Amino acid sequence: MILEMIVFIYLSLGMIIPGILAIISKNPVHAVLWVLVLILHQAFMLFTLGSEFLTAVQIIVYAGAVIVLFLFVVYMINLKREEIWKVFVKKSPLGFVIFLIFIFFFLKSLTFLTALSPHFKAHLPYDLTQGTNLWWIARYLFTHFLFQFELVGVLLLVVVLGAVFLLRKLKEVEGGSL
Amino acid sequence: MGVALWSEIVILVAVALLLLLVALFHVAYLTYAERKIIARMQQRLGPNRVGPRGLLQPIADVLKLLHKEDIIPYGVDKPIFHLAPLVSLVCAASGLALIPLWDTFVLSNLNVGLLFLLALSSLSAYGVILSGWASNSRYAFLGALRASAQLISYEIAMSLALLSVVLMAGSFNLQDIVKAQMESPFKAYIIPQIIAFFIFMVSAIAETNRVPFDLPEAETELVAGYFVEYSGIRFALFYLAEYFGMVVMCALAVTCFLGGYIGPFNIPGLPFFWFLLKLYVLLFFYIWVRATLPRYRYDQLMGLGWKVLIPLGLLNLFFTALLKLWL
Amino acid sequence: MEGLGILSAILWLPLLGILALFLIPREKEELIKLITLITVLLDFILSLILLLKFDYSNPAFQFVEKRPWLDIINSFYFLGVDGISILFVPLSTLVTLLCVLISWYSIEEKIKEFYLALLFTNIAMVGVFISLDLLLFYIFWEALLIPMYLIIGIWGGPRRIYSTIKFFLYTFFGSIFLLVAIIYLFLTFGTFDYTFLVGKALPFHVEKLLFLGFLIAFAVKVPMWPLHTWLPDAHTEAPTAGSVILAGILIKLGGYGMVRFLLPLFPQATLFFAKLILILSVIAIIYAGLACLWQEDLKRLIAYSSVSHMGFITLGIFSLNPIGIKGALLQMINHGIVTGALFMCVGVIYDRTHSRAIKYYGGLASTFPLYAALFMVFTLASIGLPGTNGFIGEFLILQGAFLKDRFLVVLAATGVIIGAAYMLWLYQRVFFEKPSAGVYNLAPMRWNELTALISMVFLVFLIGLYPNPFLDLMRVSVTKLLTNLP
Amino acid sequence: MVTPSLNFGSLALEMLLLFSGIFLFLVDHFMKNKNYAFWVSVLTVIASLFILLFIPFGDFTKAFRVDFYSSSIKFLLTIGFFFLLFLSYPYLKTFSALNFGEYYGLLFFSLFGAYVMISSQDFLTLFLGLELMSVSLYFLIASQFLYKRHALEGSLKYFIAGAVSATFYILFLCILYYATGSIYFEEVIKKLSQGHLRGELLVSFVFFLGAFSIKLSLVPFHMWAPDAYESSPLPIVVFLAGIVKFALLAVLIKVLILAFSPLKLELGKLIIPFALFSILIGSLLAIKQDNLVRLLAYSSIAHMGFAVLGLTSGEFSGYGFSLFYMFVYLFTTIGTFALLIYFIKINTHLLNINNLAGISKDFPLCSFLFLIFLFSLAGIPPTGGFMAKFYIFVMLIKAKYIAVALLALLISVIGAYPYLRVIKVLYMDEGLIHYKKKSFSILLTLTLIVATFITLLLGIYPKPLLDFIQRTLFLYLSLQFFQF
Repeated sequence: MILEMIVFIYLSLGMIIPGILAIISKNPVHAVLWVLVLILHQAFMLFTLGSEFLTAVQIIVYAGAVIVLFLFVVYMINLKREEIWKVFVKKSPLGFVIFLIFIFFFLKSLTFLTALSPHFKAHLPYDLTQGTNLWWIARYLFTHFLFQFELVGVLLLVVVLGAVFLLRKLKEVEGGSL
Repeated sequence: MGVALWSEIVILVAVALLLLLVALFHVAYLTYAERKIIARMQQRLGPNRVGPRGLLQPIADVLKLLHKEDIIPYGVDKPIFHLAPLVSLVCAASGLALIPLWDTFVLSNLNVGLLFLLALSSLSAYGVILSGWASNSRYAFLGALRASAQLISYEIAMSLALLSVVLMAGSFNLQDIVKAQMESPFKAYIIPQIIAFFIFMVSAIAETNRVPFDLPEAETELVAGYFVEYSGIRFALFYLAEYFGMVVMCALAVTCFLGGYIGPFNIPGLPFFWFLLKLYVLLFFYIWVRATLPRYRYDQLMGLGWKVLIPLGLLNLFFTALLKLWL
Repeated sequence: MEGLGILSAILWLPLLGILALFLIPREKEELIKLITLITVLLDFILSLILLLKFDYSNPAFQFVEKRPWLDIINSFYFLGVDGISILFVPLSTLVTLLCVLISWYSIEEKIKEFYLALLFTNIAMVGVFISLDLLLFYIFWEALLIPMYLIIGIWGGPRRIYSTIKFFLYTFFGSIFLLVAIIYLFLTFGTFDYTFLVGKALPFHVEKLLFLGFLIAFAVKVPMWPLHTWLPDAHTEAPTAGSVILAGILIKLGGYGMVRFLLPLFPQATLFFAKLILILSVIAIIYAGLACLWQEDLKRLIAYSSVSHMGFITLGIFSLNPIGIKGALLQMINHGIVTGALFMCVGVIYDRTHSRAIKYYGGLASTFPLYAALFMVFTLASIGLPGTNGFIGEFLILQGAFLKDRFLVVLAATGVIIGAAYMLWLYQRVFFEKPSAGVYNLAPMRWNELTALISMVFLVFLIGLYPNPFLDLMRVSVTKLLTNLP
Repeated sequence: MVTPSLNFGSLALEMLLLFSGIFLFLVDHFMKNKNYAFWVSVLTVIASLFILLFIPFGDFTKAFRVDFYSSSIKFLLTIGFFFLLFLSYPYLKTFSALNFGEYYGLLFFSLFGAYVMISSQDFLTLFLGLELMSVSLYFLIASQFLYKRHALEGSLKYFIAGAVSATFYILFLCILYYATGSIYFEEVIKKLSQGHLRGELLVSFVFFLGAFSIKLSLVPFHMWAPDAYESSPLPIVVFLAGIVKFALLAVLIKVLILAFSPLKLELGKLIIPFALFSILIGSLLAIKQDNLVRLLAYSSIAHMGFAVLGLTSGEFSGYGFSLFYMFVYLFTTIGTFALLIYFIKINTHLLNINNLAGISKDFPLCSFLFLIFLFSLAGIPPTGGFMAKFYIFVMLIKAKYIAVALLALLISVIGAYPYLRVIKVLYMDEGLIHYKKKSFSILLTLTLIVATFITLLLGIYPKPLLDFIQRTLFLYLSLQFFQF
């Protein structure tokens, strides 16, 4: 129990602190790397919850692809060090106020939910003794959540098609030079 | 926390260290084998001064690298510069923990072991990108960009190839995959999945940045690619990571396509014999390719990945699914 | 009660004209004018028929039409006239008719649009006076803004855009309170039906608020003293026809609304606020009268005189006795005729000299005698000389107000004197003295101007000398109106 | 585990849209003459109207349900979409570099997303539909970059706003799932009607509202709207302002009824500040705009504020009035943009208000129709815009929000000013340049006739449409009672 607790606290801190560091980092590459750290911790949090599949997917998709692309973008547009926080507060005070309001609501919801927590267990809709986590996920995806699953497929298709559409235009206009 | 847990942890660490040592040994002599084989193929002798037939050459190399000065160039991003080779090595080497060497010998028998291997190989891109960026050098940066683009593209083809294996076996667990091969009529998936095997091997070469896909470290264009600014022990770590990558990829291929540790007959007293045999054959293939083929052009490389391997992989996956459905 | 009757005919007849205009190409200007004239003339004749068929001994609404319109909120297409509104229908059609006549030559561009706007104005004006459904009333009330906005803004003077937007926003602002009050009434009683709402009791504080809601809308239109500033601008910059409609009908809507809605719907609040409104009226009379004295601009002067006269009208309405109200109603008609005619007169010389500055003129009486004579008639009617219609109205109002509050009447009566002063001084400055250079060689008056002005002169004397039939028309209804007041 | 029903018949409409979208993408490369895409689209829309009339009501798994409400809303949207196609054709003729089958294909994908969202029965499907709808729009907005370089910027702004919206939505989903253990509307309302979790779900709804108000461009999340509108092709602006927002509002109403109805009064109060500030800021900022599209963007912000005000009362008729408002707004927008498309065909600079000076001389009929639409937008009788606003005020006063109604009304006086300014320029300013007339395409004429007719008809006799909408909602209510 104590070991579990320690692991849990470590992982949570490992998600929260890099999250904050990512926001306040002045160097954009460092910020992205902090997000990477966050995602790895998140992945292992999922691992401790008994969901190896999600862990692996999290690492492959987020750590392996998304963050790499972010790094690429940061390299390409060559961001310099910035005083992000100050600029945010100074340039858009209204935005800052709204941000604070939503943080307030978020904290409020947290207090509500922590008050609730003794009454609720993790809502696993399936029984892990009857099959592995992977098996259940597959089963749910292809029966219960079939429609949503297919929709996600369509969504990805549309994104790809749209990107192709724009790039084709760009090529036609600029004579094929990208 | 009882005694049992502690003893379990101690045993685990001990076995892991042992595995690592053996693997290091393999890696060290892989370099030697490579130099020797290529020399022979090019009608040369290869290293033959240190020890009998140059057998101590790898050890000499290691000692030399350890003694060299660790230069940190001006203007680098120090923490990342230090971190990058470690990331590379760790990601490359820890894949070994998931490979079943024997039906009772696998360090971490995960449900989704194959996915974890893929995850680790995708993480290895970070070593490349970070080293390239942190070095604050044009050559390194270009190399890093190329390497990561290549890694990401070929990763997809590789996953597709592996997925058809998963489809055949019905599991992501590597141990299960080996067992499923044993029970299948072909005994090894290389026969029904010859296309997948081909795709996998090509992408594996690209993933490990080996000739003919060694664009990121092409000496003639980029000096030495992303680790051009590294020297001494850190350079050694990159070097190690590359050869570790080769070993892990070959081991994965053995597990998924060649029936793993299973052989036509058991040889008592030599539990890992068949596994190692298949591994050596594949490693030889690797070196053979390096000796034979010239380097690709960069756009050809990307074209091959996106226009040939991925569609091929998808088709293969599709037909495998049909096969699975109707048989 | 079902079916379409003469009221619908009067209301929608101009729509036929609008459709016809749409079909005619814009190059055929004469045809456009002619069709408009015929439409409006027919409409006027129809309204005269209505006047003749009206049974003045019956206090109830006549020619009632009621058909379902918006079921979901229980609103009806509900038309009808009684003694209060009967006179305004022919007045509206008459004013439109005269506007068509007076603009015959003076509007030179976008002719088709102009006559379309006029016809649309006609629909909205008549609609306001005859609709008995509050929502319908409101729609016509607001719809009137569109053509007026365009008429002032497109064909007006140099500062037309400032004036028209000021006019629009002022009145739009006022109407909003009206809308809220109407919706509140609907939600309380579940209907927009005026006849149903009359005599329904409301809590006093609610009644006060609703009264204020209605009052703001009407007061902006009238315009009552602090809310009057849009009027001089709008009048000044509007084209002649626009000024005539503004003076003749638009500002009467406020007075009509007060008589029609404030008194019967909110009797207690009316009593509560009557004093305040009387005081405001007197302030308006005197303030606007004094303001007239130092106006440099002909139209502006007449505009301020309108404010002053409208003060008399609100004074009459809120004296809350039959004499005062009858006087106020009659004075509204009179003021429509007289001030409308004065604006037409200004339009006549403006078309010839393109100046409205008083000091530009002088000695017109010698160079333009017929015109001077006509102007004299209207000046005197405006002052309220006995024998002209202005006298009857003002006399009745002062008589009615005297019963209510003597002190205020004394003050108001000084307004009459101020009125005489500024009008006569104006007349003297423009028509006598030494003729200025600009007033020689003026073109003689055209047939359209003569027709319009002479028919006005006729009306001035008709009402002035024989007001009985007009008063008879409204007598029963006004009596009935006052039965609701405690 | 219960095997879900796979009733593909109820998916017929969505599949039709999806497949014609994919078809257009597949075929487009091989077609020389790009006009085919328009005709394919028109055929698809006509077919989908037929399908809508004959589609059987039913479920597809637990996630998707075709019922009377969703079909009615889809019907109204499809009619709007039909005229949107009519607008697109002449626009794409003018800007021929945009004339691709992909344009229509992406439109179909977006519409597909909207329909999925309208039919969804749980918050996840709703989210996916929402994203599908928006994702295609990001590309459509950006497609204009061939003519305007900053189109990409507008698209990116919309994209970032969309990403923030998605974040809010996911936060909402997390809280909801943690509190109720389900994502289905039914489960949420079951928990709520037992009196549990009111506070928690109220707080979660704040995030839901945050997500939706970004997409609806309510203040304080309106910043993307003017830029995105200005960069998009004009028919896409109609899609963004009319159809997308109509769909979103319909979904918001659906969620309020099906999932949160025990909380509807509190939620109504929550909406008020969003709505009022939208009206205020939309009206104020519209005053200074010189670009017509930007002006209409700000006006759309204000209009959304009005439309959302109908939700505050928590009554069925109020919801109906909101939908009515959106329908009127949709057709007024279609009419306005039909004219703008004609203007832009004459000269691209005509989108700047000052260049419109005196155009009423050369184009009297166009300016007259423009006048009608502008008055409808300003909410002056006898146009549909007035009726729509009027019903909203009736609703507000009935719900005893008299102060809110008064404030909204007063602000709407300010809101009338920008339109008056446009009318002023059209009619009262002297134009220096005379523009040559260009031929008026039949499609545009048809669209204009229909839009004018609807705008005026709804101002004079809105009963049939209102009855239709109210009946739809009422049916929903009774359906809900049968379930419990």
